[in-house]
Amino acid sequence: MSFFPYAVAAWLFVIGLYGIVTSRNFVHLVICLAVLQSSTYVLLLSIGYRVGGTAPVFAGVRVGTPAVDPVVQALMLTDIVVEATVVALLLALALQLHKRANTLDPDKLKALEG
Amino acid sequence: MLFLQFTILSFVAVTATAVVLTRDPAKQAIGISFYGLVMALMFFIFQAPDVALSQIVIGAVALPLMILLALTKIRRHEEEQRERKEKKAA
Amino acid sequence: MKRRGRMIFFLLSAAVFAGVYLWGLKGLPAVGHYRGPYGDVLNQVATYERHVTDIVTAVNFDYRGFDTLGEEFILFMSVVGGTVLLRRQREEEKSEHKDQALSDESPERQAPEPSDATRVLTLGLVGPLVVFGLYIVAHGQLTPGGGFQGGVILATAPLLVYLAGDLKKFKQITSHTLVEVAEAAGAGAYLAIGFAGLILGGAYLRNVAALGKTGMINSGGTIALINLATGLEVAAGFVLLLYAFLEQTLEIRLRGGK
Amino acid sequence: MSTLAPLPVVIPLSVAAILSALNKFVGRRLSEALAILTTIATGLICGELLLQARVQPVIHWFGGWTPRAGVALGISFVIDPIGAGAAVFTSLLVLAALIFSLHYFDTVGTLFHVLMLGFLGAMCGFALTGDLFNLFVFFELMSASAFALCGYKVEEPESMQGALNFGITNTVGAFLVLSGIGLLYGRTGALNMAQIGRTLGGNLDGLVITAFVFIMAGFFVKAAVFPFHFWLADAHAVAPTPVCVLFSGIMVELGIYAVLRVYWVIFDGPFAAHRWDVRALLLAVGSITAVVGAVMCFGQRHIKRLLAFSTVSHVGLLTIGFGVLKEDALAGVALYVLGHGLVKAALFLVAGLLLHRFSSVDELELHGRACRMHATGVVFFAAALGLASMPGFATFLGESGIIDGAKGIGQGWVRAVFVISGMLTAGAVLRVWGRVFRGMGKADDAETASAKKIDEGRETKAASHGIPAAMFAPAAGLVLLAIAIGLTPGVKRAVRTAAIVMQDRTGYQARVLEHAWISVTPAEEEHTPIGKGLAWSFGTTAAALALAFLSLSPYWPTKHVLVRPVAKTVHLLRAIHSGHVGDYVAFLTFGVAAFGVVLAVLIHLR
Repeated sequence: MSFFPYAVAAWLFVIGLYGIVTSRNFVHLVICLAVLQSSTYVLLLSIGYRVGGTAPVFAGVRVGTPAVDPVVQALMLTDIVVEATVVALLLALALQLHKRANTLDPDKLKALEG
Repeated sequence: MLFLQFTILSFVAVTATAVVLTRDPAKQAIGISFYGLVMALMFFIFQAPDVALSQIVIGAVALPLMILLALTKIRRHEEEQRERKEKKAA
Repeated sequence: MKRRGRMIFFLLSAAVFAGVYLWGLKGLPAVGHYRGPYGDVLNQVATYERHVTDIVTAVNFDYRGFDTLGEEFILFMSVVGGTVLLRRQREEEKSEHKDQALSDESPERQAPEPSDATRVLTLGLVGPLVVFGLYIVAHGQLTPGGGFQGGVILATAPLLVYLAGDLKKFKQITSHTLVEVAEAAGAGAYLAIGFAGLILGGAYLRNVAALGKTGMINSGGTIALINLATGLEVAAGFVLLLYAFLEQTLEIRLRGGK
Repeated sequence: MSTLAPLPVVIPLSVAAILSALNKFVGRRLSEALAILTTIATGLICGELLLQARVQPVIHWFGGWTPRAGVALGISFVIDPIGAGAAVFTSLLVLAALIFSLHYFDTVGTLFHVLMLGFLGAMCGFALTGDLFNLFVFFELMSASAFALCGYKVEEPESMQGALNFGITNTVGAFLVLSGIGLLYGRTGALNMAQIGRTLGGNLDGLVITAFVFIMAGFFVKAAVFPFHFWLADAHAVAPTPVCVLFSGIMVELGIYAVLRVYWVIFDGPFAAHRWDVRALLLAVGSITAVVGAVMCFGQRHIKRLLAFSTVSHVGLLTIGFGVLKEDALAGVALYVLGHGLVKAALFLVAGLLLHRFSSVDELELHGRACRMHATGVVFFAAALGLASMPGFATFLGESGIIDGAKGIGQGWVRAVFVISGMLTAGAVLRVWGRVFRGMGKADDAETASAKKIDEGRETKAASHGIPAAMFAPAAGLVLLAIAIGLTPGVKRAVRTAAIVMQDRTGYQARVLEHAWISVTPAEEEHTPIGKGLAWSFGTTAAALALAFLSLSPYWPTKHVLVRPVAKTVHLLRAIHSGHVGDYVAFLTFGVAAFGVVLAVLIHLR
């Protein structure tokens, strides 16, 4: 258990990359990017975790009770917003691409070769 | 507790893999919504309620919604193109 | 590269990549043994110094408030970016002029008529949703939640109105100009609170408001204020973002006809 | 604590928020005026910060959370002369881009200015911050604005594809950086760069190597270093010209800046005993990047794409400068960024002028059509000479700094890379000059007629006949500035001082974590004779000119036996620049893996 979460983080990164590289559809690709990003959530979460720690909310819990790290959680909140916004922007681009090129398959787009 | 953590993490890994291997974006949108919920559950189990709440509203609702809206648009555009072609052929 | 070649090239690289990553991860302390010091120090001092009980909110809006300011503007810029990218093009506008008869109220532009039961149910959900969103925003410094989470919840309320098939109402609620102003006002308020700290306290984002009693809704000084500003910005931002995508589907329905 | 420090970020963002709120009520002219005034104000504030930082780096703790017992609770801006200089330079280029866009596309609305101001604020924050996660936040803010700016011309499918390739590769890069930050945080429990550096001390293990590789690779994606550079040409080919100016002039260079900052504050401690391994990796990667970029550059006919590949090549030179890991070379990098940014921005602006006037940026299609644009031709020619690091330009000072540094560690061979890069990139630009502004060479030969035509969407309403002063003046001004900096005595010494400050790890830590006042000692006067360097640089320029003329002449060998292997290599090289995002990400994965393996093997061998 002491290493398993880290391994999951690495797996998510690699599987996300795999999805991106093999994708035949930009919408699919953007979703894979979101999966890749979730690797960073798992990484940060497991770094800040403490066995037996409470959540860093001291409402009804005395200050000084062992708690997990609040900093990584704040970082993850930022990370989640980044995810949402990046996905939104890339989806907007994919939408427009489909409108003009009538395809979302990277294999069928040849305009930027060489 | 340990067992719970182990289970949820395995579940995250499996769901993620399934989402990536689903090649149809429309099915994937449902998949990513489910994945968002699983992630949120993981955050709860790992004592991160703030993040879990964010993950539910973003990962399980807002994101899949945007994807579905984009897909609707793309499908309509495809239909329109097909109609246009058929019209030309006829 | 051909698909096959790319796949082989990638799989080989990815295997090595995974090896490198795991090698790095091996150097981390075992999971469950966070060593600090950053988070531990904050867990100790934040409640006394800022009169808040949710330390994550304190980190987000105060100790590392500048990160969150940047994050707000990431959202802000993507909303602007989304609007720019999904803006209507000249030729699209032209074809729209041709179909002038299809104005906003025409059936072509409306979502499929939902049944009365769906209508009542969804519209009935709007009220509780808004209250819930506001609650989450307002209690950010006390319990899990805050401007960000509550803001997104609030942003989904207008969508329910849309799902209920009330497009006219939906358009009224999401009056574009108004929401845009609200979004900018939220972001601007965050910046303004920062400026207040700079002018009165000598450091950007320094707390200059009364801290209040720990556990009360008005505690936390600037944290509570920033929380509200964030709630406004996020709610308006997500409405605009979802609206931009929604409009795309409306527009095609308008042009596509049947 | 300086109260000025946050302003370069928050002022542009504030005006962006105001402009966006008033989007519907503000006319184009008013929003332009506001944007330009804001940029000038930001530049002046950064200038004042630069003056202050020359005495002592300026530190600002947000929220007033100063560190306690060496533990940083908040986020700090740590503004040293190089960071402040980068911010000043950013403002300058944004200003040039905004002035140029006064007459640019008719679709420019308030939102364009909102995005530009957001981009400006993000780049300033990126240059000034002293916190690792904050660096990531500004990296993302920069990206969010940049993606939208890159895809601004939504009418064209290539535009969308280019912006998507840019967005996807850069986002993967960002998560690499974030994973690296996570590794460091798990080890040190800190996000403040000074504190991380101090806690790591001199311990080197798998975690530190991986973190370094991830963070470096992530920023190298932004910096477009081989094999992470593929997105750059696509993005530049499709982005509106004023945006290209910022991408090539400063955004890409900020990627290098970030690696430099992170290396000198955090990783120099652990790698101190293994500097040679880091050097080997960086010098190799830099050389490959420089040569690949230069070769690809010479083979282009789309002028914006050509300039983009030239940027790749010059980024390779900057990577070499970084890889020398010496203060002369670091000063050289700073000067080279300045000089290159100025002339490259000017070149892009002239390309934009051509697009405005003739609705094309195809070298062959424009053959001889700009013969009457004398002044513009002169600017283009001069900028091309600057690209070859001709003495008199700021690029020359940068080049000589980097090469002096390399010689200092016994790696004088890097001169050859500089010659190749300068010859090919400047040669390509001069060839364009000869063909477009002088009407040299044949208009369209059989070979090119069959080649695909380039469709570049118009960015302006109608091809007008005059050249608006607002479009010409920025280009001319930037080139003149590049010459002025190159000829000012004492510039090199001042930048050397700044470089020494940047490399001073313990000084940085003491200043940030203990408020220590450590005065900056100016670098000593240099006495290296530059005669030989002068000869080499003039030689490169002459070679570039010769190459350009030769390629325009009928004697240009295209089918000779000796040329065939070269042509084959070039063909292969072009084939990997496929425009396919899957390829790009596969190469990215390969790059990270290769960096990791190479560093690990080198370190373990010693």
